Amino acid sequence: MKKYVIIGNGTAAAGCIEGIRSTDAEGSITVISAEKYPVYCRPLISYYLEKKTDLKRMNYRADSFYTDNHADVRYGVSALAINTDEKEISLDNGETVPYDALCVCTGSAPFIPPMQGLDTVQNKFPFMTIDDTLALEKAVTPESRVLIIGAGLIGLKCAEGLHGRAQQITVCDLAPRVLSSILDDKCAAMMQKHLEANGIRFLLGTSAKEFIGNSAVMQSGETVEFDVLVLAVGVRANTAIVRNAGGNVSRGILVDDVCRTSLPDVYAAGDCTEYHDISSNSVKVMALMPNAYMQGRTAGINMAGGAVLFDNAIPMNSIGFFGLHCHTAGSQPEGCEMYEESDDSHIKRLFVKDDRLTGFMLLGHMHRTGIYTALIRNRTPLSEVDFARLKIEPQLAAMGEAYRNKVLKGVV
Amino acid sequence: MKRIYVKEQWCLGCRLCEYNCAFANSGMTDMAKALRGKQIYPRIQVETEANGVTFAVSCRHCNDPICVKSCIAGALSKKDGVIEIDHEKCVGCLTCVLVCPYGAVIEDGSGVAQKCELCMKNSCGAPACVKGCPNNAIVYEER
Amino acid sequence: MIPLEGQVRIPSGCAVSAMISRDGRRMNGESVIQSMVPMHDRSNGLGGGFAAYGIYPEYKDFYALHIFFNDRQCRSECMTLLREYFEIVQDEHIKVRKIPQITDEPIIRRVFVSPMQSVLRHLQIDEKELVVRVVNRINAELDGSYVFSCGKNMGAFKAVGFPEDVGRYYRLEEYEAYCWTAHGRYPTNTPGWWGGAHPFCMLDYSIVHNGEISSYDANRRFIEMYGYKCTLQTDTEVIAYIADYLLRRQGLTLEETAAVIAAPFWSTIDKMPEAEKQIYTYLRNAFPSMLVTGPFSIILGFEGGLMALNDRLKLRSMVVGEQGDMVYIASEEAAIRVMAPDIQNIWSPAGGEPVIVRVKEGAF
Amino acid sequence: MNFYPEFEVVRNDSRCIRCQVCERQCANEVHWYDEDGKFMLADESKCVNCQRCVTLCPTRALKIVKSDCRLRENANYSDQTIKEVYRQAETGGVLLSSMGNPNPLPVYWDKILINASQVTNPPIDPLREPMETRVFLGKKPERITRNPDGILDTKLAPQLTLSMPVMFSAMSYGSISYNAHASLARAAEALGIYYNTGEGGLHEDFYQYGKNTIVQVASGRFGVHKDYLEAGAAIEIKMGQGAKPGIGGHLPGTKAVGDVSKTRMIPEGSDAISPAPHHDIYSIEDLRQLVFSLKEATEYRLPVIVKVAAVHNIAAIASGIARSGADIIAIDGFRGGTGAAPTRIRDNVGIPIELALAAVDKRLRDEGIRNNVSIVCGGSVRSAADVVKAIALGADACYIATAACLAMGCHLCRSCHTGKCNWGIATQRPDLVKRLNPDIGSQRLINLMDAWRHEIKELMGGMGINSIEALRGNRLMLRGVGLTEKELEILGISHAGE
Repeated sequence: MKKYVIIGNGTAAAGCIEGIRSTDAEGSITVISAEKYPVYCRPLISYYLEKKTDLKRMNYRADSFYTDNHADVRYGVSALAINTDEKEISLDNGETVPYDALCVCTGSAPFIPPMQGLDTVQNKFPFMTIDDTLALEKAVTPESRVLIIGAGLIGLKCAEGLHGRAQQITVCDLAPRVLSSILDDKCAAMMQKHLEANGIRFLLGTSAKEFIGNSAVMQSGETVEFDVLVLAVGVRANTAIVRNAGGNVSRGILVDDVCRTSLPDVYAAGDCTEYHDISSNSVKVMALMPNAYMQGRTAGINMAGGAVLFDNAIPMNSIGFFGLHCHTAGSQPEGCEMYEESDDSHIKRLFVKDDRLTGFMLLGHMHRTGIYTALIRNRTPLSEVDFARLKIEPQLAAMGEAYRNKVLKGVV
Repeated sequence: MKRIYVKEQWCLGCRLCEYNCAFANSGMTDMAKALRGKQIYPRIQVETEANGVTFAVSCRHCNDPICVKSCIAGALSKKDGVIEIDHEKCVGCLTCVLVCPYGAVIEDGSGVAQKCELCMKNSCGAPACVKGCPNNAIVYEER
Repeated sequence: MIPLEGQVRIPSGCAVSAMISRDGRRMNGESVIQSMVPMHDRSNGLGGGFAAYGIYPEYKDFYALHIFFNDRQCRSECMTLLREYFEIVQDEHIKVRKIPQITDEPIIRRVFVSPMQSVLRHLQIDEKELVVRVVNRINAELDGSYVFSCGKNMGAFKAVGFPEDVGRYYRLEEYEAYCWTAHGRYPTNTPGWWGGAHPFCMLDYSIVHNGEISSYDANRRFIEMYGYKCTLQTDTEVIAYIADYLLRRQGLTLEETAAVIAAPFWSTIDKMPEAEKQIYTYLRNAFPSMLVTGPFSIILGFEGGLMALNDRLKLRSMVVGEQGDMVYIASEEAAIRVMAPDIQNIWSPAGGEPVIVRVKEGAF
Repeated sequence: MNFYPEFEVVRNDSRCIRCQVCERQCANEVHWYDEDGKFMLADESKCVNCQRCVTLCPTRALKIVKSDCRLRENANYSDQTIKEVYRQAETGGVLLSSMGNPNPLPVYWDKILINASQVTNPPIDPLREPMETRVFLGKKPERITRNPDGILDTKLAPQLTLSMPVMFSAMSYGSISYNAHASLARAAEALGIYYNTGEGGLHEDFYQYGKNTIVQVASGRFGVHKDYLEAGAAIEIKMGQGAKPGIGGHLPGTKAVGDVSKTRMIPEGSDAISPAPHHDIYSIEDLRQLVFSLKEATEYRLPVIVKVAAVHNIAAIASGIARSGADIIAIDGFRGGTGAAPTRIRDNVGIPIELALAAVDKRLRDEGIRNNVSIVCGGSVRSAADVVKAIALGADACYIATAACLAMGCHLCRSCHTGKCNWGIATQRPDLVKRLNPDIGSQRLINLMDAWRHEIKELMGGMGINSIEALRGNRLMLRGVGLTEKELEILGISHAGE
């Protein structure tokens, strides 16, 4: 009987459990969960603040998930080290856990750049976990003025979540636009305008230079008074445990297309990894929930002796604020062409290079965008489809009869 | 398992399937009451090829469903071959819309995702689009 | 006014009975008359009759015409016609016994005739065909004359009345036949007419029949194409013509004829071995209009034998008994038990399954 | 001259959900959606009352009603008559119409009643007893023959074997669509009956249904070649058609497109005009020659049908045909349908099939030649009861076409000649043709025939008849009601009560 150990208890871990069990019903599975909660998906925390979900519904899987899958979860303990020679890991409670196959699903942690006077701030919170969220929820009152450092996905979702709970929400970011990692100027401007129309205040191209108690002095010289500070500058992959064991690590743990690390019988999946993006043909950290699950599942199946690949990863994001949705996927490589259409309420930007759709940014109108995503993921030659029609609207009708017959007439 | 398949050779592009779908999932007993004066968000959609060929697209209930894998809320799941959506859990992030290669998961007009669940959850009993197709262009069968 | 026979179609229910000696032993009519007694209620007094085979051995080469005449005038007309085609060998009264149950009798004559060879040559037909044509003509055209029997060495005896009375009336105990058939009639559409009683005869074929066939007009309209005139509009008549057409004119065997009249169902035919299937399919295909449907049990008498046949669904009762060289057939077992009280072997033939009894070759 | 439209589109706005199905489905472009007002509009002058929109409207928001806007009443000059005069005054043209004669002329089927058994013989329950409907069509032997061993020689003139006495009569590929033909062919095969190519040739896709196909040879000889003749189970020489006796056919060039022109062997887009007579048949002896040349061409393997319209001296014509070597006579009554016919001819020429059939059956029997041929009658056989009555009058089988079209969806709007059949039957427009899915079309035809077969069996069972041949010509099973002595005499039946 094989011994499987998973470090971490996020969606990659859940994928790993399901992957193992799809292949091996017998082996033991041990999950090392630093958090005290059964698997949930971290992006849900903003929806929790918005009251679109609650702690119960946030559970990623049914209550019986671990028992159904015969997985032993050790809540509240962290793995400290991997001993590849002995094939065991050591825990912060002094235990060691032997493994035959190990999957590292350690995720990421907030990255907080050194800021002067940060220690003088009383109410400061990262926004990553349920515990962060519960603490933040407790601290925020209808009179609160909230300053959020970071206008990325986390910061803005936090802003949306707190909307209506606080008196004033200000978001600042060193970048000159919101969602700088996924949106270009034009799209970001539309999104920013929409957020501003919903009462979020922005200070962009600037960040806090110094904190003095409840006031932040911005690089621009402005001072922002606040009651609650949210630190959402960014995240870093949790790679230490692999790096310390001698595994190859760059910005994330390097994995191949079966999610193997450079260490024997050690796999990794999720936000802690760095892997190949086919849209840009580069290796990068793509801390995305769908990819995390798919990596976890891939790792699990391969750990249990199966053979599947996860070799078509692309970055993609579905995010929305106050009813304005935004879908992005892929990349905009050097020298790509852009097809654009836009009006007051929506923007569509498609990026094409070498007869391939490499990426897109869509704001406002989110209808059947997965058809575009599939074009990127499948690296479909655009000369084989009716791209002139596809540009206007994603549709299978423009994908050619052969494709249509394949996907609509048979089992897919 | 039985799935919905389209026979485009017989599709007339009348779009009755879309309206039958919208009605079946409206929870109402009168179609006029359910749909009159309303924008519909059917879970099956008729497409038209440049040469005039029409066909309806709805969830393929894939063997390896990327929407289920991608759902951040664990709201999508596959049970007995049917990909279902738990509207209690769905937070409306629309990741499923972003990943479905067939464009079969769609937003319901209120920010929540919806998709064909083979009319298993409504009072129709069998897929309304299939029942209502006047030319057997949509069939529900084993393949 | 109640229409006369021949003006309307006459359905009827009935009783039939028959006995035959395979050895060709000749028996008087007492037994077969008695057999009709227990089936009294199957008749209503509007007709009874018998056919007897082998009764005129001394005249066996001549056609025995049994004729009803309404009056002397009719008789003389008829005899004039007969003389055009036949030598009259003998012309006599049929002896009867006056009994109160039988009244209103016509003139009843027996005429033995022999076809004139010159006529046959002239018309280029055989003698049987000549007899058929002349008899048909008399029956259709000569009002008041009716030939009710025209075979060789056989004869029919019939009247309005209950069959046991008719048998007595005709003194059948004085005739000796190797084969007897009997009939009691229960017509529902006629005041009763002597000519309409059964058996119905054509040449040596005699038919007694119990039933009401539903195919009547299909059969009639078809058979009339071949020169037959269904003047009586009875089932018996049309079945007799069909039998004559198939047996004599087409030369089908009795079995083949049965397969036309009471054809096996397609479901049965389709399961037959190929050779057999081809024949049965052919017969149904070639003679579709001679399929008889609706309830019937018939006994077809002919020179040297008889055939009993039920409709394909066996909608009428008919039982057969066998003892020694004797075969008995009747609507009811009770009738057989009168003829042969100790009989052991009694069965009920299936619908459409012909029972064919032949007298030993040379014994008649 | 403008008339108020014949039909009005009545839309119940409280039920209309603006789904626009009516708009998408109307080939006559009656309906459209007004973006500004967000409602549906209709141009009723284009409506032919085919009921496509009514049928497909999911909320029953639509009905088509006959307009009550009428010219001043005149029992002599009806509204229709006056408008026809106007139309001809305007165009100078022959009026065209389609399908069968719609005028209120006598329907004898409806004045004939069927018998049932009571007491003296038993009705037969078709659910419990075998009830046979198999029919053979073809010449019957005059004499049996025997092989030297005494076994019956079972060789017969070529026959058609039908599981029930109904066939689909001639409708050409061209006048009706590929899918309509596919439906008919598939249904005929499944049912064990026959369909008829009409004068349009046989599409290569349908050669596979050859054993259930009757191939027609008509005066234009369109689509006729050796393979075609050999492909079918029987050959029908079409001398005339009940809907338009005495004239030929006309397939407009607009319908002679693609496979239609190929199958007919005529240039694409050219009018296919069948002459009124066969130009090699000016007399009965010429017909005999064609019958035998077709038999020669097919090595006497196939029965030959001669189809004629029911006209005044039909009995004599049939007698001639019965002696021409033909195996089967098909008689087509004046209410039979057509894809296009001059209105005056459709409505005024020919005689009712019931009388024609009765006269022909009687004549052939009188002449003793009824066995030479089988008789198939068509020209408005609308139900199982009509079939039973036809068989009892003397037919061997019936041809149906209008009823078959109805089964496939036809709503008898009588606009076939426009080529815009909204039901995908009488059209060659691909978008309309596809509206008839042969899966559905054939199944509906099968259903219809199954239903009729059940009904025929019920009616037969009631009469105490358990095989169809015992019904054929069994006129005693029929009685007339409200018919004159003469009509009864011709039909050869008694009046009810007699």
